[in-house]
Amino acid sequence: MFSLINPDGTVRDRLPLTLEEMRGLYADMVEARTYDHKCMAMQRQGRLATYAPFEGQEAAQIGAASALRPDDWVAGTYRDAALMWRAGYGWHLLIAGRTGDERGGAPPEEVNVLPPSITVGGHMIHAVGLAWAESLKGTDRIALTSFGDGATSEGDFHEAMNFAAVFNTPTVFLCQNNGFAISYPRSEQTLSESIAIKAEGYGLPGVQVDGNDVAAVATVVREAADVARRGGGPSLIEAVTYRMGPHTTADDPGRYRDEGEAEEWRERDPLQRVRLLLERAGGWSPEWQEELEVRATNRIEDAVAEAEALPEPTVAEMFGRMYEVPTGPLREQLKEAGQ
Amino acid sequence: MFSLINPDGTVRDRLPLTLEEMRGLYADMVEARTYDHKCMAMQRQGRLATYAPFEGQEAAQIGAASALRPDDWVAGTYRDAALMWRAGYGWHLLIAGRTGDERGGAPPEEVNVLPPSITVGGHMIHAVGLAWAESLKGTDRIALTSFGDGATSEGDFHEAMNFAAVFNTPTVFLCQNNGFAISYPRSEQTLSESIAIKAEGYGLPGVQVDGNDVAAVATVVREAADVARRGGGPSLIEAVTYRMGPHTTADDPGRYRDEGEAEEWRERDPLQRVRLLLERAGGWSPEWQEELEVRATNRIEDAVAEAEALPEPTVAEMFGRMYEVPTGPLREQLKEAGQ
Amino acid sequence: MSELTLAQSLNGALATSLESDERVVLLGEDIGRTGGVFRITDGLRDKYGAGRVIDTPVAESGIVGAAFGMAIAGLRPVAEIQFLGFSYPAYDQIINHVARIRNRSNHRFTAPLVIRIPFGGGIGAAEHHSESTEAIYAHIPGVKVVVPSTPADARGLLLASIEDPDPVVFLEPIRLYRAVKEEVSELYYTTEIGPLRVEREGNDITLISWGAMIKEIRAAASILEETGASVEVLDLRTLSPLDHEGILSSAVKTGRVVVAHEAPRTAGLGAEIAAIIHEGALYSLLAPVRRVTGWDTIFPLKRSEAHYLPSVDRIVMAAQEVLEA
Amino acid sequence: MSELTLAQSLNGALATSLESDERVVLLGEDIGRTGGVFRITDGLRDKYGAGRVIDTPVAESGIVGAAFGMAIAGLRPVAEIQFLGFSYPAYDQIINHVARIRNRSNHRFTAPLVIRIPFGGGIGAAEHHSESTEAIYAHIPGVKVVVPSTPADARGLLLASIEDPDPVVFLEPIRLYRAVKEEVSELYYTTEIGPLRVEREGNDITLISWGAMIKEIRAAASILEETGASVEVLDLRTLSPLDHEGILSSAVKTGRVVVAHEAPRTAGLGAEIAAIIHEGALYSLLAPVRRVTGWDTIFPLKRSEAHYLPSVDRIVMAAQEVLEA
Ligand SMILES: Cc1ncc(C[n+]2csc(CCOP(=O)(O)OP(=O)(O)O)c2C)c(N)n1
Ligand SMILES: Cc1ncc(C[n+]2csc(CCOP(=O)(O)OP(=O)(O)O)c2C)c(N)n1
Ligand SMILES: [Mg+2]
Ligand SMILES: [Mg+2]
Repeated sequence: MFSLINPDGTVRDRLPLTLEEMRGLYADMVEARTYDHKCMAMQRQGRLATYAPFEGQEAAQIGAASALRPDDWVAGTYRDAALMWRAGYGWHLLIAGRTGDERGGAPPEEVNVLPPSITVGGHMIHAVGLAWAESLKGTDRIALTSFGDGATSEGDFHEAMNFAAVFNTPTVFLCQNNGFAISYPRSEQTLSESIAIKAEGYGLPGVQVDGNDVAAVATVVREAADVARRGGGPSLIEAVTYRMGPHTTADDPGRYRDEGEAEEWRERDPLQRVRLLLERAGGWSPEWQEELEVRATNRIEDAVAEAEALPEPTVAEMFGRMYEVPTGPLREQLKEAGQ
Repeated sequence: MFSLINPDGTVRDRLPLTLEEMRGLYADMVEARTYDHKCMAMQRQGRLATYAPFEGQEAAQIGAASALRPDDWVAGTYRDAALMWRAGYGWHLLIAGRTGDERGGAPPEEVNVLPPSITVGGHMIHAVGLAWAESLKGTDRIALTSFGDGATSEGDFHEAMNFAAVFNTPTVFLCQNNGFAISYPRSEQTLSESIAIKAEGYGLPGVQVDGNDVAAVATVVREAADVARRGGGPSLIEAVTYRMGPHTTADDPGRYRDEGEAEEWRERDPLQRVRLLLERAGGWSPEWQEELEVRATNRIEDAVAEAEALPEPTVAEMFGRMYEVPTGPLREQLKEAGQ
Repeated sequence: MSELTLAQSLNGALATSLESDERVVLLGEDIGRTGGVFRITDGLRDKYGAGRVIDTPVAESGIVGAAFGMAIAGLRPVAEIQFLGFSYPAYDQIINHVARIRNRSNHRFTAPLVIRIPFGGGIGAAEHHSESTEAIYAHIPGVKVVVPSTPADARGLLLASIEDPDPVVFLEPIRLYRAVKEEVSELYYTTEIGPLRVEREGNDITLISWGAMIKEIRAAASILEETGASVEVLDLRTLSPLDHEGILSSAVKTGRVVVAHEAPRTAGLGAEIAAIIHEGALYSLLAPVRRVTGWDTIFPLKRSEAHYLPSVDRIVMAAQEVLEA
Repeated sequence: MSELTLAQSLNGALATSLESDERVVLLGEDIGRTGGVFRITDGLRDKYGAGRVIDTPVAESGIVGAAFGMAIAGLRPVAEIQFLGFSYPAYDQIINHVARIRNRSNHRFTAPLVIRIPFGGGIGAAEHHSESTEAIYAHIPGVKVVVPSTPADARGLLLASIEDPDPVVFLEPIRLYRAVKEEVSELYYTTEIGPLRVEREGNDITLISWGAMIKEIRAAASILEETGASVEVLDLRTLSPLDHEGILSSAVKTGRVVVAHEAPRTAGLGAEIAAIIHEGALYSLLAPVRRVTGWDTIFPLKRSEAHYLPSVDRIVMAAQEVLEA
């Protein structure tokens, strides 16, 4: 398993990132975790619909997004808020989505990040089509798709990997193996030694990386992205991590896992190891930490305010979203709906 | 690639089958080929609907079926007539099916061979369920599913392989890699070196065998069946062969392959190599060949007669096949249909 | 007898069938350790073992396809799909194999399996979690489609579905899982698949629905009765095969019909029910059959849910127009 | 202008769009080297290259899902599924993603792709090769469903579908691929998606269908006219969105309607059309709308095909009963 930073913050090997880059990644992870905690709190207050927390997976998501170009495509899941945000999506839109508002699905024009896929499996092949289109158009954009360990059991994973390989599309497959598919452990999901090894069945390279090591993830994703960008084809990256929280706010992990396990993973926390590394390198101070947290909190609070300030969605908007031009039956039904 | 008999009939290695067994396999292949040629002719005469010939794949099918126990389950495809027949299905039923008669889908009570799957991919998981049920019931029956190289691209192949592995079902996956999915060559279907290697992605053993070598196929399938029967779990067998004829009677191979290729494969003909082997061992004579062909022709003609003697299917039978007890709407509609 | 919610009643029915029929096995995502996302299989894995209450990988086509094979081999599998919106990867298995093996094999092989699927909206869920696409299953010859709306029917219909020699798509109204309690017998009993249930008798107008919408048409009926109308309420319970006689005799009696469902209107089952009534009772009708349905839009997210779901008000207004016609 | 079959006309339309719009790419099983099982893409790979006319692995969900991604990224993919019976593995992609991305992203992302699918029976094909499950697609908000029945419409509707900013399921009637020839312009023209085509005007009764059944209702109309009836024949051409005005104005005019389709009756589109007419024109009707459809059975194999397919006789008999009512 590829890794660069040990849980205690010591470096296993030459670090291909600068101190400034590491400080940036750390700051991003702090902001992401602030968002995650805020959403959990808001959901308890009934201000959000079900929420799928990503605590513990910040390194996998921030690391991966940091390795992309701003115009690359991203197709992720309900748990990929940090990845999507770092790729340009905007916290306020992610929050709007979780309040149950379709307007949260529309990132800015220049951002090529799809709204999160709620179905498991279906979106990976979309990233193959996106990347394929870019190569047919002659651009050097790539597409990254993020998914979980459970998603690898869906037939669509297989079809996506095979199409990407056969048509040599510039697609990076990022599996965040967080140990569970709701209650179903990775060990039962598939008998293959690793998820990375599944790449061989498609004649593709697969690599396993410490998903709690932001530098390692950033490095392997950048490598995979560069290869794809140069026409070298797709690859599969398995980021081994752990879902610290419940599957969603509707889930009770006590039913299927021993929380001692979560405690062990605390010691491999993706933020802590970077803090220790930075501290040793003189790149961290309590004041700076304070500063980061305040800034993060303010940004998230602003995002919440912005999302909650959206006017009530109207019936007309609901009808209007079906087609570019509303159909006859929809126009009739809109009248019937009293509009 | 595992093989025992060379195309010239010499033996590569100790033959684990007796001369009598080899004569039996040869006789079965002769009968199968006779059936195949008869069906091609009948289709041209308009006596059959579209037909999918298996010429060139007799060894893979007869060899595999010979390794099963009479009560094992078989789930194959539209191209598996030889396999199904050797497993007990009955030529007359196979022919009835091809005339367009649902009654051809019903083998005798004691025969556990499903009617052929016309959709590509969907039936492999059925063999997982069949085998799973047998182990839950505590029998030592296994299930063999046969499919093509193209079928390995369907998501259902992936889900079937993964379920079989995860639940350790006694299922033997037999892929007849005949080089093509209609017009699409194996080389483009997937970039994996072999189809057998795909098993690793599921933590399963996979083996590649000369699909034109009936002894080799019989040997690896028996081995896989024994392991499965003993609770040792599923495996994937890739029988490398070649479709000598068109995909179906509606297909024109000239559009996508050079018939020179087919000629090369003629030299690797599955029947010829066994004939040469038997000849050398004194187990073959022109008289016996004559005898086999006459017997085969008679049996096939009888089967054709039996299939064509089936009375015209009725409207009532069509309605009656939907449920064990016809529903109210079906009873009404049957009246409307004038019955 | 004990007071049970619909969810508890389903759990009890599954326990009863696991208890009384060793051929019964349950399989699905998270149904074992957690008892399923709606806890319908709660406690069953501990009681009957991981060999009969089986957690599976995330693969709906695999779940249904494997259950199908099990059924052919003589078991009575009950598969769970987590939400109707996640049943589509299994649609091919259902329409092309589950529904067809009896026909394909001229009765030689059959697939007595049950596919349990929670469905419907009203809980402010995420995308895909509020679907009502029952019509795409009712359109498939070879399967039956059953939808309970009361705890007692839930038990009787589920046991009948597991007993049924043919495959059943068993749709469970999410909104009603815990909405109502009623006395349910612990005994083994079945409720016949097919016949509708006359929830309330009346003479002036018939309100027809199934699943969670029964709650809405019941409420609408009470409001209408205050205005002096005598309202008949029909719970179809089975969407395939439909109870033509039951529907027609009520339509003939009242001459006025409103059918309500959450699914989009176009090609929804309301169209089939209206067509059956117009074909069989046109000359008794005092007004066209009226459909009160979800709009031809995608089921919206939480904030717009009320814009989509057919409300009691919409049903009452439609019924009043029909009564005045 | 030249005399073309429907198959040739589709081939020409695809060539025209490949020629005139570099965003257009074709993908599907065997569409390249062989030109597809029905030769609809014949010659296009040689002319436009394997990069734009793409043979794919055998994976329908993959084909549609990849085409969907291509469409989001600005291409105009035209995917082919070999037969409607093999489209079900892609049903999840179509209903859960293709149909929903505009709604999910509030118009930010759209999927202008076309999914071409041969459908219908009558050629004595193998199991799954004769399906008419158009209703399960017409029930999906967010996609359009188009069905040509003439060579000229085939060109205009296919070009319109490729131009359309929203996804289109384009169903091609197998039985008509080579059944008729007509003059088709080589020019680039589109036929509007939505409006039905009045194939023949009449005053006594309206016969409605789409796809291959147009041939049958046309024949039925001729027979009926010999008996002195004035028959109006409607070819819906678009199954989603349905042309309510067009259907209603004809129903109001004639007061008698027969709708015919190959799909099983229950929850087929005949029910929707009957419901629309009863809701909008009940008081002009002289008889209930009559459905002449496939039975609620699985489409049978060759030897029983005639038992299943709605015949000209059945349509004529039904029409005569409706005329006498
Ligand atoms: C097609 C489909 N089936 C089932 C579900 C229900 N479901 C939501 S998340 C989930 C588990 C996914 O696990 P994994 O892929 O590991 O992602 P994670 O939640 O762990 O990030 C399931 C089964 C779904 N959303 N879509
Ligand atoms: C789901 C599905 N998609 C497409 C088809 C059309 N089709 C029939 S056979 C075939 C090729 C299958 O190739 P392979 O699996 O190699 O089997 P072979 O025909 O070579 O024996 C295709 C695409 C089908 N029958 N089912
Ligand atoms: Mg996971
Ligand atoms: Mg093949």
